[in-house]
Amino acid sequence: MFKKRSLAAPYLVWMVAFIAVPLVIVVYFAFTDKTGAFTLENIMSLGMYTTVFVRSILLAIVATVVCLVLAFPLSYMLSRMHTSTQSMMTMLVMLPMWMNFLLRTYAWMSLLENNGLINRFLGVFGIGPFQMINTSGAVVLGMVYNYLPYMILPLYTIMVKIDSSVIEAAQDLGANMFSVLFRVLIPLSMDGITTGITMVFVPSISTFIISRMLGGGSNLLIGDLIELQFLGNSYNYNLGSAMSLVLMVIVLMCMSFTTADTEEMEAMV
Amino acid sequence: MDNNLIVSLKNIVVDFDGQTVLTGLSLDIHDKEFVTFLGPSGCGKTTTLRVIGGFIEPKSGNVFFDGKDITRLPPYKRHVNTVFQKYALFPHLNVFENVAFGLRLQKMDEKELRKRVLEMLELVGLKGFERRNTLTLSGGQQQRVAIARALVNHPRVLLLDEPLGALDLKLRKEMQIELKRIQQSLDITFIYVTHDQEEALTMSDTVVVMNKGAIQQIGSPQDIYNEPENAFVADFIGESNIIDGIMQRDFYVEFAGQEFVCVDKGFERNEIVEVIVRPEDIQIVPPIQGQITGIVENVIFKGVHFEMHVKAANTEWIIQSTQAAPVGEMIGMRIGPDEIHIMHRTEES
Amino acid sequence: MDNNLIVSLKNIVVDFDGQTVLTGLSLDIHDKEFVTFLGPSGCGKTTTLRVIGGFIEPKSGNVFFDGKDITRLPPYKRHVNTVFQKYALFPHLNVFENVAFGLRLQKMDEKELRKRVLEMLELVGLKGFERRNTLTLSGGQQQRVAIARALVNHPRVLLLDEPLGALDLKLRKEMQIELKRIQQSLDITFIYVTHDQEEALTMSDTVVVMNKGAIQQIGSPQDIYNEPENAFVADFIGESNIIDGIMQRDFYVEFAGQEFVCVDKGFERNEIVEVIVRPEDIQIVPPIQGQITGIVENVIFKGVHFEMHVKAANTEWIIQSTQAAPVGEMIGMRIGPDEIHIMHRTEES
Amino acid sequence: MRKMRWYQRVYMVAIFGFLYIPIAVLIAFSFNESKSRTVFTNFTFNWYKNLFSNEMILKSLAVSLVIAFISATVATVLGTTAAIGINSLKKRTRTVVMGISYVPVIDPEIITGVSMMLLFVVFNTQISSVLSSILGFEVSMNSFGITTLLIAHITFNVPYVIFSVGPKLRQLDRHVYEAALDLGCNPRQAFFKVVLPELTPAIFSSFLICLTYSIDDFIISYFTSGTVQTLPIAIYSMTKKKVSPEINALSAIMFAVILSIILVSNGIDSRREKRLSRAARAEEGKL
Amino acid sequence: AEVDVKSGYDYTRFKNDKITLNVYNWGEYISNGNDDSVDVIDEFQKLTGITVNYTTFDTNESLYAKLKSGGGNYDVIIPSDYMIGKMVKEDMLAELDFANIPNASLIGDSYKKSDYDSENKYSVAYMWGLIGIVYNKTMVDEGDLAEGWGLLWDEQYAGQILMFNNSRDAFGITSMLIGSEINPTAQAEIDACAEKLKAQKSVVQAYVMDEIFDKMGGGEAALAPYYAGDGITMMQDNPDLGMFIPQEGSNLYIDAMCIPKTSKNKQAAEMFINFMCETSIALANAEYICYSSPQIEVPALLDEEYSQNPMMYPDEDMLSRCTTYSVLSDEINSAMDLAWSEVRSFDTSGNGWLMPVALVLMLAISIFGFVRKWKKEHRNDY
Ligand SMILES: Nc1ncnc2c1ncn2[C@@H]1O[C@H](COP(=O)(O)OP(=O)(O)OP(=O)(O)O)[C@@H](O)[C@H]1O
Ligand SMILES: Nc1ncnc2c1ncn2[C@@H]1O[C@H](COP(=O)(O)OP(=O)(O)OP(=O)(O)O)[C@@H](O)[C@H]1O
Ligand SMILES: [Mg+2]
Ligand SMILES: [Mg+2]
Repeated sequence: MFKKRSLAAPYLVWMVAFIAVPLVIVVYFAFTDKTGAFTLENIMSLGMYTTVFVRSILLAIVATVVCLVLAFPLSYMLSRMHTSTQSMMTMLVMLPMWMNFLLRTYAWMSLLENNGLINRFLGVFGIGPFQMINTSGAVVLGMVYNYLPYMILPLYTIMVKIDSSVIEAAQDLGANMFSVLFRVLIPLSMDGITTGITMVFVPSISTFIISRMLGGGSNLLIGDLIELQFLGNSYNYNLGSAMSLVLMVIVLMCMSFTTADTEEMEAMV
Repeated sequence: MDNNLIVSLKNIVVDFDGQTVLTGLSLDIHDKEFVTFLGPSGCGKTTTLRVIGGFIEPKSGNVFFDGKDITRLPPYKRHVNTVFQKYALFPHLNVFENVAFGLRLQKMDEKELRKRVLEMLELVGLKGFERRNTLTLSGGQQQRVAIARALVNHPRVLLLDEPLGALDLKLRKEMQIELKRIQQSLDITFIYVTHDQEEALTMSDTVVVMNKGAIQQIGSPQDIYNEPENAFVADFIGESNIIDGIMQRDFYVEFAGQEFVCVDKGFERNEIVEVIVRPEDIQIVPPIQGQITGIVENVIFKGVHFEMHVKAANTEWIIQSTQAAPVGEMIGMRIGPDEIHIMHRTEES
Repeated sequence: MDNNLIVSLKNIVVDFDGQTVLTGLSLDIHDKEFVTFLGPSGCGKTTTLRVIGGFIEPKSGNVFFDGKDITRLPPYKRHVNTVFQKYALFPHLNVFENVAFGLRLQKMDEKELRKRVLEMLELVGLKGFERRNTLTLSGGQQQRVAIARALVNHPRVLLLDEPLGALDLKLRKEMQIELKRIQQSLDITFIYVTHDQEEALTMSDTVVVMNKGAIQQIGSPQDIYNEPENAFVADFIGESNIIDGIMQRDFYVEFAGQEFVCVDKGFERNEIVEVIVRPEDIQIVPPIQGQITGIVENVIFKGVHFEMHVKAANTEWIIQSTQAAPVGEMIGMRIGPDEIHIMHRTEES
Repeated sequence: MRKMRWYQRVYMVAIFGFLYIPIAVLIAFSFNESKSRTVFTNFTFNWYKNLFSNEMILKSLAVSLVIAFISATVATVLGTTAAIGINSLKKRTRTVVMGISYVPVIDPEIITGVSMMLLFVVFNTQISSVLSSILGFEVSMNSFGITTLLIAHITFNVPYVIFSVGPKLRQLDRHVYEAALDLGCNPRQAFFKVVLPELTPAIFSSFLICLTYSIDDFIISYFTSGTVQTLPIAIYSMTKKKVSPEINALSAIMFAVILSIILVSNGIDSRREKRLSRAARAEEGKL
Repeated sequence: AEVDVKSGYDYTRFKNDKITLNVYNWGEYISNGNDDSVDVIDEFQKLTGITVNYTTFDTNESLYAKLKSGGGNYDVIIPSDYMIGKMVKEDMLAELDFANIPNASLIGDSYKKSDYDSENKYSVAYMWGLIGIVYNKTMVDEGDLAEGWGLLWDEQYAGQILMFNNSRDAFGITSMLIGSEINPTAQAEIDACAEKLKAQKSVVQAYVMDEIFDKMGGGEAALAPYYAGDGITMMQDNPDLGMFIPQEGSNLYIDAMCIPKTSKNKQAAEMFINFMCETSIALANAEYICYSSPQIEVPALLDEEYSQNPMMYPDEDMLSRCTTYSVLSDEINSAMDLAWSEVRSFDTSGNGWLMPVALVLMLAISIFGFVRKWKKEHRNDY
C-alpha cells in the first residue's frame, strides 16, 4: 500500500503542541501555587468539594443507567428493521443531535418550568403543578435527553452485527425471551454497552450547562466548579487545574474499564 | 395416516410482503428418515425449514409433529433443533458452553451436563476442543460444534440448512460422510437443505426437489435421477440434453429427425413432448452406425471422462465418454430405448 | 536456452517473516502457452505470480523476461499485466475509463484510445457497457472488465490469479470457455492460478502442480492425470487409491497380497513403493475371477456412477462404476497393467 | 423479519416523542406573537424578521461559519495526510500516536477547553516574549480571538478526520493500488489516480463532520474565544438574558436547514443506491 | 434617528482607520434599539466610523477572570465600584486622558473621587443604583414586605426565591440582614454570612443573574433581589411585579467605564466614553435600562414616572442607609470566594450515604471491567 511516513510529521508536531503540552500544563498548574512553587494544597483542598464530586458522579451514573435502559430495546428494534427503514431511523435518532444543544436544553426549560407547558398541560386535568425545574431530576433529564443518542448509536452499531440466526439458534435450543436477553443479547452487545456507557458518562459528569440551565445553579457539578475557577467568580487556575486533573483521572479510569481497544473507538466515531 | 410419520406439512402457504414464497406445500416425513430439500436458490427451501422450526408462522396451512398440530408453537417449545447455514454459534461462549447452552436452560445437573456434552463432542470428533473459542475453529469444526449443540438436546428431528455450504470441496465430502454416520448412529430424523445435487444424491433416503415454492418431485435419489418427473428436475439433477420431440404413438418418439423406440406410453398421438437424454447415455459409434450423426465442435478433458459438444440436427448435444473423438470429426450417436425419458411440455421450458 | 521462452524463474526463494514460502522454484514458460499453477491453498501460487508481476522481490533467485533479467524491475515497468482475484476494478471510474486507464497513462491519442478500448470491450463481450458504473455489474461482467483492462495494454504475458474463484459454477464454466477463446484469439501467454483441478485440466496447455512452495509436476493435463509423478499429484488430481506395495522386479509389483503385472520398471528390487489406482480403473467381477476379493461396505449413488467403498486386504478401496454391487456382498476386483501407477515413496505419505 | 408488535411501536413513538417534543416546542413558539414561552397568543413571523436585523446574531453566525470552514478545511488536510502517515508507521508508534489522538475525543470537552485556555495563557504570559526576543520580531497572540479559536477547533477536529479516513485507508483493497501499478502508474500517480479518489467520500464526510462539530461547539469555544462571539456563545448569552423568541426562530431555521441538508443528501444517496441495485438486478435477470 | 451630540468634539477623526473597539458590558445594560429606543452602538458606529464589537458579561468576577487570563483585549469595560478598585490596585486599568472626554464634566460630583478611584483617574461613572427585592404581587403577601431582607429567607416562600449568583452581592445582602459590615474585614464576619447563606439554601430555587428577567417575568419565582433598574424594567414588562428597597438599607453601586491597560485603541475608547456621556445618549440609556444616571442633565429630562421613582432616585433618608462596596483585602476576598463556593456546593440532604453508595458503585464497575478485560484477553489466547 501507499506508504509515506513523513506525512505524519505535521500532525505529530500539532498533536504534541496542542494536545500533549496543554495536558502537561494542566498537571503543572495543579501542582503549583500562584507563584509557581510546587504544592499539594490544590489537590488537598479538593476534599472540601467531595459532595460536588459525589453528586456529579451519582447524577452521571443515574443518567447513564437511564440511557442504557431506554436505549437498549430501541436499538434492538432498530437493528431488526429493514435496512432502508434502519437508515432512516438512525437519521431520526441523530437529527436532534445536530441542533445546538443549548437550544434544546433551553426548550426543556419551557417545558419543565412551574408555569411551563407540562405543568399547564397537567393543570388542565387539575393535577400539579409540580416543581420540576431546578431539581436534580431535571438535570438528569437534561443529560438523558442530550446524550441518549450517544447510547443508542453504539448499541445499534453493535446489534446490527448480531446475526438474527444466533438469536434464533438460542430460541431453537429452548431459550425464552428472558434467556435470550440475558444469555445472548446482552453478552453479545457488551462492547456496544460499554462504549455507550462511556459516551454518556463522560459528558454527563463534566457538564456545566445542563446543571446551570435546568438545575438552577443550586446543585453544582464538577463542570460548574471548574468553570467557576477559570471564567467565573472564583478565578483560581491552580485549583481549577487540580479539579480538571481529578476529573480526567476519573474519566480515564472509567475508560480503562470500558473501552477494550482502539478499534472500537474508531467504530464509534 | 401413516404410523411412523413424524413431521407433516399440510398446504403451507407463506407470504413475504405480499409475495407468495410457498404455494400450498404438503409433505410427509417419516421417522428416522434422511430427507433432503433440493432446489435452486430462492425456491423456498430455507423457508420450509423455518416453518418446521417455528421461526415463520405460515399464512395458512398446518404443521403436525407426531400427529399434534404445532403450527402456533414457538420455536423453544418444539422438539426440533436446527443447524443454521452459517452455524450461528454463540461467539461469546467457548465450544463447551455452546454445546451446553440448551442443557443449561433445562437446568440440568452439572455432572450429567458435562457427561452429555463431552459425549456429544466425542461423537462429532471434537474431543479436547472444549475450551476453545469458537472463532478460532475452522469451518468444518464450527460446523461440528453447531451439530453437537443441536444434537445434545436429543431432538427427534434435526433440521440442517445447507450446513456444508461454506466448506471447501474436500472438507465437504468428509462432512457428508460424517453427517450420514451421525444420523445412522443416533437414529433420528434429518431434514437437510442443499442446492447441491450431488450432495443430495449422496446422502439422502428421500429427496424433495423444489422449485418456485412448490414441490416438483419426491423420491429416492435413484428415482429422481433416473426417472425425473419433469424437465426441471431432469435439468437440475445432472446435465441433460433436452430436445423437443413428437410422440408418434406409444413407445415411438420422433426427435432430431429420427424415430426412436422408447419405453414411455400414455401420451396423446403426435403430442409435442420433451425428450431428455443424459450425456453419458449417448454412445459414440462410427457415423454409419449412428442413429444421428453430428460433428464434434469441442472436446474438454475432465479427468474421469471427456466432455464433447456435438452439433447434430441443429442442436448442440453434450456427450460424456471415456473416449474422445477429435474436434471436427463426424461421429454417430446411438441412444437406447431405456435412456430416452419423455415428458409433457411445461410452460417454462 | 529455448528460443521461444518468455518467462523464466531461476531458483526463486521467497520468505515472509522468516517463513519460507517459495523454496527455490525454477520454471520456464513458453510464449503463447496457457500455463496453470495448480495446488492447494497456501502452497505459494499467488506468491509465484506476484514475483512474476513484480509485487514481491524474491529473497534470492532471478526472474527473466524475454531473456532479460527483470528481478528488480518495479511492476509498472514490466510488460506483464495482472487480473486480480477480486478484480480490483477502480470503483470511481466507469467501465470505459477502467479499461482506458493504462492507455491514458501512456498519453495515447484520444481517438486511437477509444478505438482500442471499444475493440477490447467487444472482445470480452461488453459492447454497450462503456458508461456503466462497475459496481452495477455482475461478477462475470466485472471479471471481463478486469481482463479487458489488462489486455488493452497488449501485454506479452497475462497473469490471472484465480480469476473465476468468486463466480458460481455455471458462470464459471462459461467464463472458462471464454477465457480460452480470448487467449487463442489474441495469441498471448496466459499464466493462470487456480486450486480447482477440473478448471486446470479443462483450460491449460501446461499444468504446474505445486505444493508447499515447490513444484511437484509439470506437464499436459492428460500427463498429469494419467501419469502422476507422485502420490500428492495423484491424490490432488482426482480421487485415487494409494496402496503400499513392493516392486519385486521390473514389471512385477506386489500389493494387497497379490502379484500384479505392471508397465513400470527401473525400481530397485524389492523397493517399497506406492501403488496408485484410479477408482474408475477397477473392474468389478465375480469373486472367483477377481485378483483381489473384498466386501462392499457402502454404496453411494452419485448420479453418473456409483461410488463403492470396498474392504479388501485390510485396505479401504474406492471403486467407481456404473453398476452397483449391494452392500455386504463379496466382489472380485480386477486391475489391468496399464491402470497401475507406481511411484517412489515420499516422506509425506 | 417480523412485524413490530404494538408495544414496540408505542415504545418507539415514545422515545422519538421524547427526542422531538422539545424541538417541536421551540419551533412552535417561534411563531408566537407574545414573548411568552408557554402561552401561545397569536401567529406571527415577526421574530424571523427581527432575527435577520439582529446584528449580534448575524455577526456571530458569520464568525461561526468562517471558523468552521477554515478549521474544517485545515483539519481535513492535516488529518488526511496524518492518516496516511500514521498508517505507514510501525505498529508500536502507531498505537502511541493514536492513543494521544484519542484524548480530545475521549476527554470531557471542558478539559480540552480549559487546557487549551491554559496553553494560550502560558504562551501569552511566558513564551511569547521569549520567542519574540529569540526571533527578533514580535510573536504574540496578544489576546484570545480568531486565532485561538481556530487552533482549538482544528485540534478537536483532526482526530475525527483521522478516525474516519484511517479505517477507510486500511479497508482499501490493496489490489486496486497494485492494479494501478500493474497498469503502469508509478507509486505517486497511483496514489493520486486511485487511492485518493477512493478516499474522497470519507474525506468529504469527515469534512462535513468537522464543519458541524465546529459550528456546534460551545464549551471549547467558550474557554478560548476571548472577545469573539461564535453563534453558540451568542445563544448562550441570549439564554441568560431576557429571552426573546428570536432564539426560537433561529432554532427553527437551523432545524429546517439541517433537515433539508440531510434529506437532500440522503435522497441523492438512496436514489443512487436504488439505481445501482436495480441495474444489478437487471443484470442478474439477463444471465 | 440622528442623535444630537454636543458640537466641538471631533467624532470623525478615526473614520478611516478601520478601528474595532471591543466593548465589554453587562447584559441588558445599554439601549439597543428594541421597542423604539435608540440603538446606541449603531449610532456610535454611524457617527464615528468605528466598528464596535459589543459583548456582555454577567458578573464582575467573570469580567475579571476574562481580563486576567488575557482572554480578551477589551477597550472599554464597565465594571462596578469594588471591582474597579481591585483592578486599579492590580494595575490593570489605564489612566484616562480627560482631554478626550470633555463630557466627563457632566458627571455629578458625588460620583467622582469615590473610594474605589480616589483620584478620579481611571473611570467615568456610567450608571448607579440600589439593590432591591423584586416580588410577584400575586404570589407574595404585601404585608410580608416588612420583613425586609429576611423575606429572602422566609420558609413560606420556599422554592420560589431566586438568589444572586455572585459572591459580593450575596454576602452584601446577608450582612445587611444580620447587621454586620457590608465590607467585611474579618474572617468571622464572612463565616457568619456564610452560615446564613447556607441556611437560605433550602428555600432558594435557583442562583441566577440575568436569567432573573426570564424567571420573574414568566412568574417562575416569587422573590428575587436584583438591581433596581432591572427591577423597573421587569415591572414594565410584567405588571404583576413589584419592587421595594428594604428598610435595613441597601448597597449603592456605581458602574463606571474604564479602559484596560491592554487596550490598543485608547483614544477611540475615550471617544466612546465621551459619547456615552452625551446627554442624549445617557438619557436614552437611562430610559431604556431604567438605571439612575450620574449624568447631571439627565434627571431633568426624564419622564416623571422615572425621575420621581424612589427606586431610581431615592430620597436622602434612604441614601443615608445605603453603602457602597469597597475594595477588600486579598485575604478577605479569597476567603469570601472560598466561602461562596462552599455555600454553593453545600448540600444539606443525604451526603451521609451519597459517598459510600458512589464508591461501591464505582468499585463494582471497576471489578466488572477488569473481569471482562481479563476474559477477553484470554479468549484470544488461542
Ligand atoms: N424475510 C424475508 N422477507 C422477504 N422475502 C423473503 C424473506 N426470506 C426469504 N424471502 C424470499 O423468499 C424466497 C424464498 O427464500 P428461501 O430463503 O426460502 O430460499 P432458499 O431456497 O433457501 O434459497 P437459498 O438457496 O438461496 O438459501 C426468496 O425469493 C426470498 O427472497
Ligand atoms: N504478505 C504475507 N505475509 C506473510 N505471509 C504471507 C503473505 N502472503 C502470503 N503469505 C503466506 O505465504 C504462503 C503462500 O501464500 P500464497 O498466497 O502464495 O498461497 P496460494 O497458493 O495463493 O493460496 P490460495 O489458494 O489460498 O490463494 C501462505 O502460507 C501464506 O500464509
Ligand atoms: Mg436458504
Ligand atoms: Mg492465492
